[in-house]
Amino acid sequence: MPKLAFGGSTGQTGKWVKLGWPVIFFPVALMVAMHVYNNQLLLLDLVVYLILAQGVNIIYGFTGYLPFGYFGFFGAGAYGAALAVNYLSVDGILAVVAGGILAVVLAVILIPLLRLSGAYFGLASLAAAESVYLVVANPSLASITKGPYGVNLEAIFNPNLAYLVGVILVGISIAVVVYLRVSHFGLSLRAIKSDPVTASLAGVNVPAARSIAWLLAAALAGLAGGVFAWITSVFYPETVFSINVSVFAIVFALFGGVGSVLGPILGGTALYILYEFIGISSPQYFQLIYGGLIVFLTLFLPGGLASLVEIFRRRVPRSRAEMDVSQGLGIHAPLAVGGRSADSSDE
Amino acid sequence: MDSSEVVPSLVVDKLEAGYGGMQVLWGVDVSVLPGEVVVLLGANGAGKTTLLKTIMGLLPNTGGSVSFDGNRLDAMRPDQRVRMGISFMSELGVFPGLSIEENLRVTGHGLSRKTVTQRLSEIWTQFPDLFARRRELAGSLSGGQRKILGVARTQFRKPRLIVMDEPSAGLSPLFVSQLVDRLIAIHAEQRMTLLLAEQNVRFLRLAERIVVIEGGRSRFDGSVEEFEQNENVKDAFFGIERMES
Amino acid sequence: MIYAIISGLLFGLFFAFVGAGLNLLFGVLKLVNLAHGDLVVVGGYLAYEVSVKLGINPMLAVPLGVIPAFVLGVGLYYGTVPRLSRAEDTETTSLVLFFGVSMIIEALATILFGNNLVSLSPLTFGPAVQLFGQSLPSYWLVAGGITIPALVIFYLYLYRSQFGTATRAVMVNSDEAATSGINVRRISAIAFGVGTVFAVASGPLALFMLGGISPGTGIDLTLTAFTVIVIGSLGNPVGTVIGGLLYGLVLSFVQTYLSSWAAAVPYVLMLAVLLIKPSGILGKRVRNA
Amino acid sequence: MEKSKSRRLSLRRYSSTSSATPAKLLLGLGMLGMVAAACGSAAPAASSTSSTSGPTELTVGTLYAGSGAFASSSLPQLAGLKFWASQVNQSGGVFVKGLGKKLKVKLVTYNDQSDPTTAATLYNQLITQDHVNVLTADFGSVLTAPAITIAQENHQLLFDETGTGASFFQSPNPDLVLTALPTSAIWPTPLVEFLLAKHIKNIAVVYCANDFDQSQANTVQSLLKAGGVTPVYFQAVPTTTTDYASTIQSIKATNPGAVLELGYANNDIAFLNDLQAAGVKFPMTMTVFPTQLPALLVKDVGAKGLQYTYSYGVPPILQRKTVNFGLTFGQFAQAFNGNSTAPINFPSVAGYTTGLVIQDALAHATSLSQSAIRAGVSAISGSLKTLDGNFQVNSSGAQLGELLPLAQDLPPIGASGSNFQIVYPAAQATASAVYPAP
Amino acid sequence: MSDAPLLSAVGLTKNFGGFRALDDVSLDLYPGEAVGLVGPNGSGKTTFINVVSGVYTASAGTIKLRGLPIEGLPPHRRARLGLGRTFQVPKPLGNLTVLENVQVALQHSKSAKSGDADPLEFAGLAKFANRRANSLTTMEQKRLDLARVLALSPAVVLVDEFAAGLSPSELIDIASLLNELRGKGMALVVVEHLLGFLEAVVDRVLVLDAGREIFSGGLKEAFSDDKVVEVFLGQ
Repeated sequence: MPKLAFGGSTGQTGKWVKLGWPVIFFPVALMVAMHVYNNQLLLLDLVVYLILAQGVNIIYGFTGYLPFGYFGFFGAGAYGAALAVNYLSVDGILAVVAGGILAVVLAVILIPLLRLSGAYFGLASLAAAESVYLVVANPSLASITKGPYGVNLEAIFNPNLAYLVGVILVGISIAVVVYLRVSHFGLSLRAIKSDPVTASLAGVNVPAARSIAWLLAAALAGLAGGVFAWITSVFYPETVFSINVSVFAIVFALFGGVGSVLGPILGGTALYILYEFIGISSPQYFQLIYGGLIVFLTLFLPGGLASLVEIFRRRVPRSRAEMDVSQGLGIHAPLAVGGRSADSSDE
Repeated sequence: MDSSEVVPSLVVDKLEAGYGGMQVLWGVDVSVLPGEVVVLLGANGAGKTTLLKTIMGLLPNTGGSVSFDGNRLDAMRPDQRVRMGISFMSELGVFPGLSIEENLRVTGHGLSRKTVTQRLSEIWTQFPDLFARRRELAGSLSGGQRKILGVARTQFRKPRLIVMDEPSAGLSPLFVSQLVDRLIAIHAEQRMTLLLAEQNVRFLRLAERIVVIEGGRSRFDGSVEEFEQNENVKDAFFGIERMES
Repeated sequence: MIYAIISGLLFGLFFAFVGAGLNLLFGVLKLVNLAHGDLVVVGGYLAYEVSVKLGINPMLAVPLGVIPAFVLGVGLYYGTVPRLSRAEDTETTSLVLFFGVSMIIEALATILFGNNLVSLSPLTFGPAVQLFGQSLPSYWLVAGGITIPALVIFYLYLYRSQFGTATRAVMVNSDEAATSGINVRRISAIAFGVGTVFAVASGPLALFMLGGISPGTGIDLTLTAFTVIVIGSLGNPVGTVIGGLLYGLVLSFVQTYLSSWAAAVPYVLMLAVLLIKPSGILGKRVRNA
Repeated sequence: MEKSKSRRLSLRRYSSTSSATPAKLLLGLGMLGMVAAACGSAAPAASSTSSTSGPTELTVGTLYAGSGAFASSSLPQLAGLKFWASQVNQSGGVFVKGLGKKLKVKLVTYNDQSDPTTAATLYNQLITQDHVNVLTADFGSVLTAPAITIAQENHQLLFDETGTGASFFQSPNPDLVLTALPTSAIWPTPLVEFLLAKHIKNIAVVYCANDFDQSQANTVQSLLKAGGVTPVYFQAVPTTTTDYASTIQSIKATNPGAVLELGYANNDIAFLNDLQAAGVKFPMTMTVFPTQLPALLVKDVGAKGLQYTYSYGVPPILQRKTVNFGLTFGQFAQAFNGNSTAPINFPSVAGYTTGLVIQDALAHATSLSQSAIRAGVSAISGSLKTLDGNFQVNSSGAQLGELLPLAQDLPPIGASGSNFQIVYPAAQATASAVYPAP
Repeated sequence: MSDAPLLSAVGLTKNFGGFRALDDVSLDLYPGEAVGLVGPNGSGKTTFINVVSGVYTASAGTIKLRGLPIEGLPPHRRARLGLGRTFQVPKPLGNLTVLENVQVALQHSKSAKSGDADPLEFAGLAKFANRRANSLTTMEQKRLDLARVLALSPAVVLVDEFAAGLSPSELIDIASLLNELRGKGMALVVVEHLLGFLEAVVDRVLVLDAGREIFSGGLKEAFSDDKVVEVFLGQ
C-alpha cells in the first residue's frame, strides 16, 4: 500500500543510501587517479567538466531549460576568482568561493531570462553569456578586468590543493543531484517540468523553484570556473568564456542521461576519455563525433545511457518492488517517447 | 433505416486513439451513409474532437479502422484523405493570417489553376457576402462570418463527405441558429453527406441520425426519434431539456 | 554620418538575407535551425573555391549553389524532423539536434578547409565607387544588387505563389493546412530547402561583408540572424527585413561612435528585445513560459 | 566504453543490493580509462628521459599551430627549428659540455591549433609525460602565455621564441628565456623617433587588444607624449577583427599624417585591404607583418596595397653583418630553401635562431639539468651574435637584443611583389623614406 | 454553518483584449455548501474558475478566502491556503507516478494532518500508486486531479465538469464522494452540464450567460426562469 508519509522516514534514508554512494565513490576514485596518472591538467579538466555536466543536469534535466550560455557562469567564476586574488589578495579556496559568488550574482541578474521558454531561453542565455564575455574582454575596462590581456594568478598557484578542491566539488555536485532525486524540492522541480500550471495549482511556487535550480546550477559552474582559474593561472577571457565549455557540459550530460545521478558522470568520463584519444590531436574529428552523437542521441536515445537501463528494466522486471507495481496492470507503462500533451481543443 | 443495400460512405470501426501515452478513444463505431447527416453528440472531453482528428488522420489510430467508400484510410496522410473526397472543418475553421480568397485558394491546393478559378467563382456566387470582403484577412471576420467561410471552404473541393467539429463553438445563440439554417439550406440544395460533432442541441434539427459518445466509447446510435425516446441517454446529456419540458 | 547610414542599410539588407531562411523555417516548423549560420559559411566556402580554383567571379556560386542547397535542405528535413516531432519537448530537442548538425558542418568545414580565416580581396569587384559624396567599397554595391532582388524573390515566393500560400497556411496552423489538402510534410521539406538555399546564397556575400569566414563564423551568424528575426518578430517574413535594417543601423552607429562595443550589439539587442517585447516589433502576442 | 558493461553497471543502482560490486567495477573501468588515455596521449612521444645516466639523444619539445589564426606564423617557425635540428644532426648532434659528447636532437611536437587552452594541456604533457630536455614555446604571446606558469611550476626552462608580450617579463624569472626578438615594448622606438623627426602631426593608432600589440601601442603613446605629441586617434579593436571599414572612416575624419595599425597578420591584411576597398590613402600607413610574412601579405593584399607602407625592419629585410655563430642570413636562405618547403620569413629565422641559442647554451652547460642550461644561457648572453643580431637576456628572461629599424616598401617592386628598404635610423638605412606617400 | 463565507468573490471581471469573458460576477460560499455553475458554452464558467484559482488574474473584483484577500496572490499561494481545483480536461503531472502526483501537493499543504484520509484511497487510485500518470485513462486522470486537490486539505474545491462522460454508477460514486467532502466542511463550486448530477450535489446554482450572472437560486427555480430558458433554448 502506498504510504504518503514524509520526512525522515526510512524510505527516504534508504533512497539516500541507494543513490548517494557516488557522492563518496567518485571523489575517491579521482584522488586515486591522480596518483596513477600525472598529467594533472587533463584530470583537472575532467573534474571541471564533471561538475559542469551535473550543473547542466540540474537546470536542464530537472527544469527543462537548456542553458547554451552556461559558460557565462563558468567564466564569471574564473574571473570572480581572479578579481578576488588581484584585488583582495585572498587564497585559493576563498578565490574559488568568490568565483561561485560572482556566478550566483550573475545568475540573479539573469533570472528574468527564465520567463522565456524553449529556444528563446537557450539563445537568450547564450546572448547573455556572450555579453558578459564582451564586457570582461572589452579593452575599455582593461583597468578592472585586464580586458583581453588575460589575468595571471601565479600568486596562488597550487595545483595539488586546487585539484583536491575540484574533487570535493565533484562530490558536492553529485550530492546536489542526489538531493534533487530524493527531496521534496526535487519532486517539485519534476512536477514543474511535467506541467507548470498543474504544479502551481498543487502549491508549488514555480518561479521560486526554477530560480533556485538556476542559482544552484550557476553556483556549481562558478565554483568550477574558480578551480579552473586557480590551476590554470594564466588565462584569457576567451579561454573561460568559450562556447565549448557549454558544448562539452551539455553533451556529457545528454550522453549519460539527464535527470539521473550517474548519467552525467559516466557519460562525461566516457566522452572525456574519447576526447583524450582523438580530441587533442585532431579536434575537428572529435567535433564531428560529438555532432554525430548529439544528432543520434536526440533522435534515437533522448534519455541518454541512463534510458538504456530504463528500457532494459521494463523488459525484465526483476526486483520485488517492480513486481508489486506491475501486478494487475494489464498494460505496461508506455515509454517516455511519445507525449504531445492532450489537446485542449476539447475544452 | 434499412442500410443493407446502401454502401456506407464512412465506416469507423472499433477505433482506438489518443495523445502520446494517453488513450482517449476506447473503441468507437460510427458509420455515415451517402447523403446522410449524422450528428455526433458528446460532452466536453468525451472524445469528439479526438475522433474527428483520427478520422482525418491528424492523429494515428492505435486500434480499429477508418474506411471511406470502401477504402481503408488508416495509413493515409490527412491531405491524401482530403484528396479522396473528405472535407474537414475544424473548430478554428479558417486561417486567420490569410485573406479570405487565400483561405479558399489554399483549400484547392493541388487542383489545377483552371479548376481553382472556376470553383472560386462558384463559391463567390454561393457566398456573395464573402466575395465583397475577399481581400480582407480572415482574422478580421466576426465569429459567425468565420464559420460561414469555414463552411464555404468545405464546399470548395466538392467533397463526398464533410466532417465538421463543433461549428457552434464560440458563437452566440443567434448566430448558431443562423448557421444551422444555412447548413439546412445547403443540405436541401445538394444533399451533403455530413458528420458533425456537437454538444449544442440546436443541431438536432439538422440531424438524420444521432451517435452519442461518452468516455471515448460510442454509447448510442439511432434515429432522432429513437434518441428522443431513449430517456437514459437524453437524461445523461440533456438534463436541461428534461427539466424544461 | 551618411556613410554610417549607407553602411547600416546595406549591412541590414545583408543580415535580413541571412535571417530570411531561418525565419521561414521557424514559421513553418516552429524550430530554430542552429546550423543556419554554418550553411551560410558553406556558401562562403563554395564562393571561395569557385573564385580560387576555377578563377571565376565568386558570385557565380549563388546560382551554382541553388540546387545542391535545396537538396541538402530537403535531405536535412527528411532525416531529422519526422523523427523529431515525436520528442517530448520538440522545441528544445530540435535546438539540441540542430546544434549537433551545426557541429558536424563546422567539423567538416575544418577538415576540408582548415580553420584559418578565408577571405577574398575586397577589390574583386573593382576599386571604390563614388556615391552620395562618399567613397564606398565596390562590393557594397554588389551586396545591394544581390540582397534586394533576393528579398523580393523571397516575398514573391511567399505571397504570390501557390506554394507560398500553402507555406503560409502551414505557418498559421499545420493541422488546418493538412485537412485543406496540403501535404504538410512536402511543403515543410520545400520550406527547409528554400531556407537552406537562402542561407547558402547569402554565404558568398558574407565572405566580403564580414571580411572573411572561418568554420567558427557559423554560430555567430546564427545568433546574429536570430537577433534580426527576433527584432522583426519570429515567423514574420516581412519583419525580417525591418529587423535586419534596424540591426544594421544600430551596428553601424555603434561601430562608428563606440567601436569597442560593436561586437556586443547583436547580443544586447537580442536580450533587450526578448525581455522587453518578446514578440518583436511586428508581433502581437507575448510568448512567455 | 562498452555498452553492455555500462548497462549492467547502471542497472545495479536501481536494485537494492549493496553498492560494493558496482564500485569495484567502476573503479576498474575508470582506472582502465585513465591509463588508456595516458598511453594514448603519450603514444607519439619520445621514450627517452633525462634521468638515465647516459642519454643518447636530446629531446626538444615544442608546440605548433597547424591551423587557426597563428598557423601562418607558427608553421614557418617550426620549420626553422626543424631546419636547425637537421643541421645539427648532420654534424653529429649537439655538444653538451657537461657530458663531453654530442647528442642527436629529437623533436617532440604537438599541434595546439592556435588554442591557448589546448596549448596549456600540451605543454603540461611535454613536461610531465614526455620529460623533454629542452622546452620551447609556440609562436607569439597568446600561445606562449600558458607555458610560462606551467614551466615555472615544474622548474623547466622555457625557451620563448617569439612571445614578446611585455607582461611576461615584469619580474625576475629563472625559467624563461626569450630568444629571437626583443620584447615588443621596445619595438616601436625607432618608429616613434622617425615620426618625431619628421614632425608628423595627427597620428592615429589602431591596435588589436592583445599583449603583443597593446605593449607596442602603449610604447608609441608614451614615447610620443615624451615628444610632446598626443595621438588624435587611439583605439583598441578585438584581435578577431576582420572588417575595418568603419574604423577607417573614423580615422579618415581625423585627417591623420600617419596611421599605425598594430595587429597580427590577419588584421594587417584586412586593414590594408579595406583601405584599398574604400579608396582611402594616408600619407603614412604602418603595419606589423608585411616584413615578417612578405609572401602572405603580397598574396592577400597585392603589391599595390603594400606600396609605400611602412613596417618593422626584421630579417630577411634586415641583414646583420656580424655573425659569430651559425649561418649568416645569405647562407641560411640558401640552405633552408633546399631543405624545407616553408617560406623564408621572419618566423623561420626565429625558429632557427632559437635552435642556435639552445645549441650555444648547451655547449656551455655543465649538465642537462634545467639550472645548468640556464647557466649556459647566462654564459653566452652578450657575446652570441646570430643572423638575428645580438643575443642578450636580463634576469627576467627578456631579450634586450637590438632595436628594430623602420622599413618602407619602395619602388621598384621586385619579383617578390614587395621591396621593403630600411629608411630609419640613418645609420642602417638603405634608402630614404618617401613621405607623404604619393 | 458559520456566518463568515469561506470564499467570497465580488464583482469578478475578466477581459481578454476587447472581449469580456466574465462580467461582474459575485459569489459567497459557506462551509459545507455546494454551488453549481451553469451556462451554455462560452458563458464564462471555466473563466470564473481560472480567475478564482489564479490561473488568470482578474481584471477587476475581489476574492477572499476565509476573509483573506487573495486576488493578488499567485496560484500556488492560493493552493497552499486551501483553494483546490480540477480541470475539465484533466492535467496530470504525466511523467510522475500517481503517488508522486499526490506527494507534490501534500508537501505544500499547510493543514495536512497525519490523521487525514489517504487521498489516493479516497479517489480510488491506491492500486495505481506506482504507475505513470500518463498511462491512466481520462477518467482515472480526473480522479487523480481530485486526489491531488484533496492532498492540499482544501477549504474550497472548484470542480470543473467532472461528471461528463461518466457512467451512471460512476456518477453516483462521484456524487457521494463530493457530498462526503461537504460533510467535512469543505465548500464546492461545481461546473456541470448534467443536471441530474448537479441535483444530487448542489444546494443552489449560479447561471451565467455571456460572462454575466443571469440567475442565482435553486436548481428547479432556475428552469422556470424565463431568462434561463431563453438562453438555453434560444426560443
